[in-house]
Amino acid sequence: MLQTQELQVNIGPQHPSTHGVFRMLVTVDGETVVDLKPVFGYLHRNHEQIAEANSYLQNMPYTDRLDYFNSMANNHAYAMAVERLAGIEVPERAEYIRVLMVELTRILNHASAVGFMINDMGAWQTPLAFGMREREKILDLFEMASGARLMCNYFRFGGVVRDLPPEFIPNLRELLRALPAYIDELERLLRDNEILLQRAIGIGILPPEVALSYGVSGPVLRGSGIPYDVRKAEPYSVYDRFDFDVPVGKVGDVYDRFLVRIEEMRQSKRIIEQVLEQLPDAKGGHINPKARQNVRPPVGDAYARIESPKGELGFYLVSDGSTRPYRYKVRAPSFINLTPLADMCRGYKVADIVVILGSIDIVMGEVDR
Amino acid sequence: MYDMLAALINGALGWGWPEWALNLLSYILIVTIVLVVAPLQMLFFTYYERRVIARMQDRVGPNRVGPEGIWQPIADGVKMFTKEDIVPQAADRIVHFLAPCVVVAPTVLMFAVVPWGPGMVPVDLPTGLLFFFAISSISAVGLMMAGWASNNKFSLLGAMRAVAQMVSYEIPAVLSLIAIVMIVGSLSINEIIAYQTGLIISNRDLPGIPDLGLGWFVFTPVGFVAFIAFFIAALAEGERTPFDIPEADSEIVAGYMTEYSGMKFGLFYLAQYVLNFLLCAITAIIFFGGWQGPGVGWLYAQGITPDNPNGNGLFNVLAGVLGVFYFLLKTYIFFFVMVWLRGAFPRLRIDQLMDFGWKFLIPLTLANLFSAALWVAFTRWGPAEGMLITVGWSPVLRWLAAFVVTLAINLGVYLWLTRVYAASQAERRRAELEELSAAA
Amino acid sequence: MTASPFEIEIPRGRVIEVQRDDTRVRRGGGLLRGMAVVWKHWKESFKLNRSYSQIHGTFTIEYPEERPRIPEAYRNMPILLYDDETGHELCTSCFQCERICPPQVIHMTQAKDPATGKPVPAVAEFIIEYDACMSCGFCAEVCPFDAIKMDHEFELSTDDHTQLTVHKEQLLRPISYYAKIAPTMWAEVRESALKKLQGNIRRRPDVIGLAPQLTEKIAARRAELAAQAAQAAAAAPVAPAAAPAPAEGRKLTPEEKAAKLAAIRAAKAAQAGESATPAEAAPATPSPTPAGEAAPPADKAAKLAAIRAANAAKKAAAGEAPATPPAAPDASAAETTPSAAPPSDKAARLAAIRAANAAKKAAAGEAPATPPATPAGGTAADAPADAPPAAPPSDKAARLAAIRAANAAKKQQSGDGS
Amino acid sequence: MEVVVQVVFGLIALFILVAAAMVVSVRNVIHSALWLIACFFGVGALYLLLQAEFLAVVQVLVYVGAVSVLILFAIMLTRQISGEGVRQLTSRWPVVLVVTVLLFATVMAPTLINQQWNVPPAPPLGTPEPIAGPAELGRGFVNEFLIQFQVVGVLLTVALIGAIVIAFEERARRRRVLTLAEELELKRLRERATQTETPEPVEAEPVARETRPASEG
Amino acid sequence: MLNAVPLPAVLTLAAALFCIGLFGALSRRNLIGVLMGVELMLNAVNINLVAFWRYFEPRYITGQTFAIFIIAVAAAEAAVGLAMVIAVYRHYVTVNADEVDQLRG
Repeated sequence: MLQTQELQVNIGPQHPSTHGVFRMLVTVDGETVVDLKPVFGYLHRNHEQIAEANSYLQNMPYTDRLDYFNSMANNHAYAMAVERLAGIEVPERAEYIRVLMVELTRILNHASAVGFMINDMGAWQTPLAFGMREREKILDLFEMASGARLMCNYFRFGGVVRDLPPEFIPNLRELLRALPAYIDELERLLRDNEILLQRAIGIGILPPEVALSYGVSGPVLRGSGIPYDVRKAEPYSVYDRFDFDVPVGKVGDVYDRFLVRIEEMRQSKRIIEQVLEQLPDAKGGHINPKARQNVRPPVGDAYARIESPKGELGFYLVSDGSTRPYRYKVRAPSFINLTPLADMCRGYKVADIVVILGSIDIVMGEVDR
Repeated sequence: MYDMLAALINGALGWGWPEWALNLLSYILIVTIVLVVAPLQMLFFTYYERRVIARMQDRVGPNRVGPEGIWQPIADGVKMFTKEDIVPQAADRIVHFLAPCVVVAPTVLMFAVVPWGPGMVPVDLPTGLLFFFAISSISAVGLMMAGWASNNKFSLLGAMRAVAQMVSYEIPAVLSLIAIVMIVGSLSINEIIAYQTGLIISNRDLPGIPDLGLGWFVFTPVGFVAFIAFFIAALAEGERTPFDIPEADSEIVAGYMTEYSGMKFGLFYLAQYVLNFLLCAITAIIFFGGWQGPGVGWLYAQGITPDNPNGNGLFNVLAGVLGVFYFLLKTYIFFFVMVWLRGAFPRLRIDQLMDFGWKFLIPLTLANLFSAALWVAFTRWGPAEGMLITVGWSPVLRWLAAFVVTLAINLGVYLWLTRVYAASQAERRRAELEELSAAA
Repeated sequence: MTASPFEIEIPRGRVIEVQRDDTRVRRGGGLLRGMAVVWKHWKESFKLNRSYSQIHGTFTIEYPEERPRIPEAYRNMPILLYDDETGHELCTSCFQCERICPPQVIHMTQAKDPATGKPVPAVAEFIIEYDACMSCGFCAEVCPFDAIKMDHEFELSTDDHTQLTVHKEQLLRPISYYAKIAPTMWAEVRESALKKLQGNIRRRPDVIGLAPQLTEKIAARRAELAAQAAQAAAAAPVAPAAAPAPAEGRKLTPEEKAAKLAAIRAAKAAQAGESATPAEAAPATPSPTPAGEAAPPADKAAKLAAIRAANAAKKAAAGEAPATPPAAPDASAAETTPSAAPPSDKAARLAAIRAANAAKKAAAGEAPATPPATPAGGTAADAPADAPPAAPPSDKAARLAAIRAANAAKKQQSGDGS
Repeated sequence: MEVVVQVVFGLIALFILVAAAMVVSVRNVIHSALWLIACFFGVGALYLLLQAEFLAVVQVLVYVGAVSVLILFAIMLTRQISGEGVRQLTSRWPVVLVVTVLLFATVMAPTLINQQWNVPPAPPLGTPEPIAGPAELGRGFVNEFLIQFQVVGVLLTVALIGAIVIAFEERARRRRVLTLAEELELKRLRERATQTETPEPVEAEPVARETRPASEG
Repeated sequence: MLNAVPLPAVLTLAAALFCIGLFGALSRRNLIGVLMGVELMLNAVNINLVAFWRYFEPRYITGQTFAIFIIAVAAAEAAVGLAMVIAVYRHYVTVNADEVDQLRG
């Protein structure tokens, strides 16, 4: 007897808060979301097919463009995959530099992810501006080392393209001095903010069993209370040498994801400090001199995964013995974390959709590939 | 204005103009001033807001057009004017055209009762405060027209949100003002300002306090709670963060303004910023004494007033300048607070906003109303009104008693309400779930 | 929270649960704390912040006035290098960069010896499509001769898309330019690069492999070759040895003489200035060279520009800083004049180039910190692009040089003035 | 001065009547509501002309600010947005027209014929006239009309509650879209309930289907 | 005002407004339209009250008081009426009075 009126609303593809060209076909009943259908592919660039037509090295700059916030992490995963495929050794100093870069990436990603999420909640740019400011500083460091801010293209098979410039470490130490104050300030600005609490607590709950069944990873999974971190589960690179904690959430809502990100920034800072302590001083050890960049790996396949700031990022490569990958597949964390969006949004209000989407922290470059 | 013109034209110049001509002239002058001042305030506010919020975000803000970017709003205005005016195909053209006018007109009308300085009020209505809010509620109709005429889901949704918000927050706003009106005993804005003489304590409440123009209502518990409640409601009425839901760009694009472009869009902005100015001004007037401040009262007493027709006109001018200075200073400080809030907070969800308004703000203002009644009873009533406790108390004691009692009531209600409100938020979902599980 | 479905062994560190208390009654303290943070930022924002260890203060870099710090490793767009001393390009057209380029935007053709038709280790034409370049820097990495490097110039915006297909003339930069923007990176490869270059020069006949900008060097090289040829010839008629350019042994017109004179004066004036650093100012970025057909008026205008440039340079050297001379507008006016000069007017060009070099030196000596190239590029871009593109490259280069001279002088002036 | 007042009154009267006529004749319901607002404004202006300032302000506050917004809301909630082309009048409207015109005639006939209203003579122009203002009204409400005032207050409260009760959907009948967490919670609650009843745990039904209670007809 | 406009003019206006409202209330199919007609009628009554107050006893408040009571009643009526409209709409999916003809639903 009740004729509730369901209304279909398209949020996106051109919408201020869909983080790129992303469309959500939302069925609403009043303001309540009944169903949500994510529609993506607007940014599809045929990444995997292009990669199969390129040589192994040529793909390196293309991986920058996957998740353009964390090009260093993408480089790392891809380089690891090719190294496994071709059996290339990585010198120790290079490993430390890689970890350093990826952890810096994590800080910058989480800072801006928190900023973007709060922006979706309606804050007028301030948390985003604060996040972006720290990001800029880290990008300055990236520029010093790799020559570019976003599309770093810094990693090579067997190491990194060039050693850290002499001004890098002092500047990094300066930055590390500022980081705790910065994170504390961000937390003070937002953590107890009653409005944020109202918008975040109990919103977009992703129960752990559902999270596992969808295969989400990264802060979204840890926010749901599952202490899964590739750095701990399968320590790659030199991560087994560092002492750091894995923060997990209690409920699995937006607020937990926010807190987990804040805490992960602290842990990343800890890792960076340990890297600086342990960084081998071997001059010129930034790349394995025997490693050929124009690799021609033997026939076989390899999968390498890292804990990218967004989650578990994996590259699967099949070689047919030529200079080009026969098959190239990306396990993109943004894409897989996006799949439970419909379940996470159902039953909440329309205004919560953007917040939940912001808390997943997607980059359309990686979702659509 | 009329007095001044009469003194100038018929007195100083001796032209002997008829009364109606002077009347007409003074009205035209006032209207012109209001019509010029309103857009100027809007222009200044956009610039002010952008610079302040940029500073809060460690940026610089617009600083290229003119010295320190002061001409930026002019440039924006020129841009607005030169943009194409697009009317959607499916829109209701007439209503679409009328909506911005209906939104802007009341904001200009509201200037009619705003006093800028001593004796500088365009129209001193005996029901000035009520007029202010009656007129402000008209713009809700304009928003509705805009949302409906655009024939766009986002517009309609935005308009309905905006109107629901405005209508619901009008209640706490008016209720919190009624507390003040009860204390003053008048709806006239001039009367309310006149009440706030004194130093921290109004010398109407406690005679004998020296008049420094600082006996503002905000220093009393009743006034303070009313001020907080009113300012929150004003944020909602002016669609400011954290209540800027009608134009929440992350949810519904630009709300009711989605289908507007060019100068019509500019008119909505004009209306919004002028409304913000007026709300800040009313806050300053009701709770912070308006043009009251050290020196104004004394200066004005020396000038030509109805009580003192033989005063010196120079003092009128001095008092006016000082009064306008105080008034604008307070207004701009309140706008700074608005910008500050915008810089610091995310926005509430629409149902949370309604919850907050109806379940927190309105009970709080109702309790404050009760406090206001007690305040009046303690400070002014005697045995004739049935107030037998205070018989024989000195004024200081009465004032102290009023202060303590109202403070206790307001604080207690605040603490209790926050607890109840939080509990109700947490329990609702839980209760519904249990009901569902029982039903199964 | 249910127990986690699987256990993960964590050898070091531990799992920490985030701290949250949903049941706490909140009364607005968090809002006030947030406001306090924002207030602090507002209060502190009146001072500048350029430090990594500070979290308060205004961070904005007001761009055109204040330039961002560009680290040495910064890579924007690829450029080609040539040697200042010999004028030879470092590129040998080995096709490594063309092969590695991920978006395939590098195109080149190998130079051939006109006499034998055999390939020469030099490049005839080199094109990079800047609009599709992804700035990955692979070309610079793989180049075995260190001929291709990444530029620091980032103001490439233009309203003409076709200008972003960049040819060799616009890609070439002297080594000294690169050594200035990336001193340590150049120092690492300098030895081997120059050694390889010497080897390559030996295998390059005639003027192949010379940077086309350096027309004087080409001319000198041609003269040298001609002289060799003349000596080698058994028949030795009384050669008109006075003519320096044997290809077109014409007598100098009075105007050409005047131009030469101007050039000499310019050179002297520049030497008189305290041009301590030998580094040359950068040439313009691949700027649109509006090619008019050469004509006597243009020729004259070029000379005029050269003379003015010389004067300006002299003045600058003397330390005066008067108002900017009108050289730049004139130069661009010369550009706009549709004209046709015979390509043989070498003397005029020579004069222009000398003036240019002199002025540039003066500029570099006096204000080495000023980022070069921008004004030159800007002025050249002012010229309308509708001029017919038919002029030979050397002619273009001459005019470009004249403009650059004028601009360098102008910049010098403004640099002193500010 | 009198002429001015007459002209102003004429204009206001014309405005009110035209707006009212539009309210009942326009096809689009929204337009009709907007004309209603215009009509309310006209009446407010008439109050001002009759020197009932407080009443004029209240008219604007209540009618324009509240009632008309309520009407607009109701129209939009019932989604009769575009009334174009839909017949808006009942089939018996000519009869109604005749009836109302007759009513008007019967009311007006004595008024126009017999002008003996015993109106007290107006005081000469310019003399201040004691007119009851808001202060007197307020005093009246707490003295003379206290009972009525209380009754109106009760009426308003009752209306408020009544409106909510009428428009409120019962929670059980309202379709409730459950969130994922609530589904799981519900499942757990039901499991617990079944466990207490029967010793052996019963396999819970698939949650996603279960939690959207089918709306019954 | 008192000299310029005779009382019958105001009363005529009120009567006309009342009749227009009556026509709307009786002839509109749309329930909201009917409500709007009723509002017009209430306004007409108010005009009468205020006019009599002004012309007969401006120093007493009775007329204004009753006008205010009527405004309050009108507001209550509008609130309840519109709530009913919404309830009816939910029930019958129409707001046309002549289609709402079932006693049980």
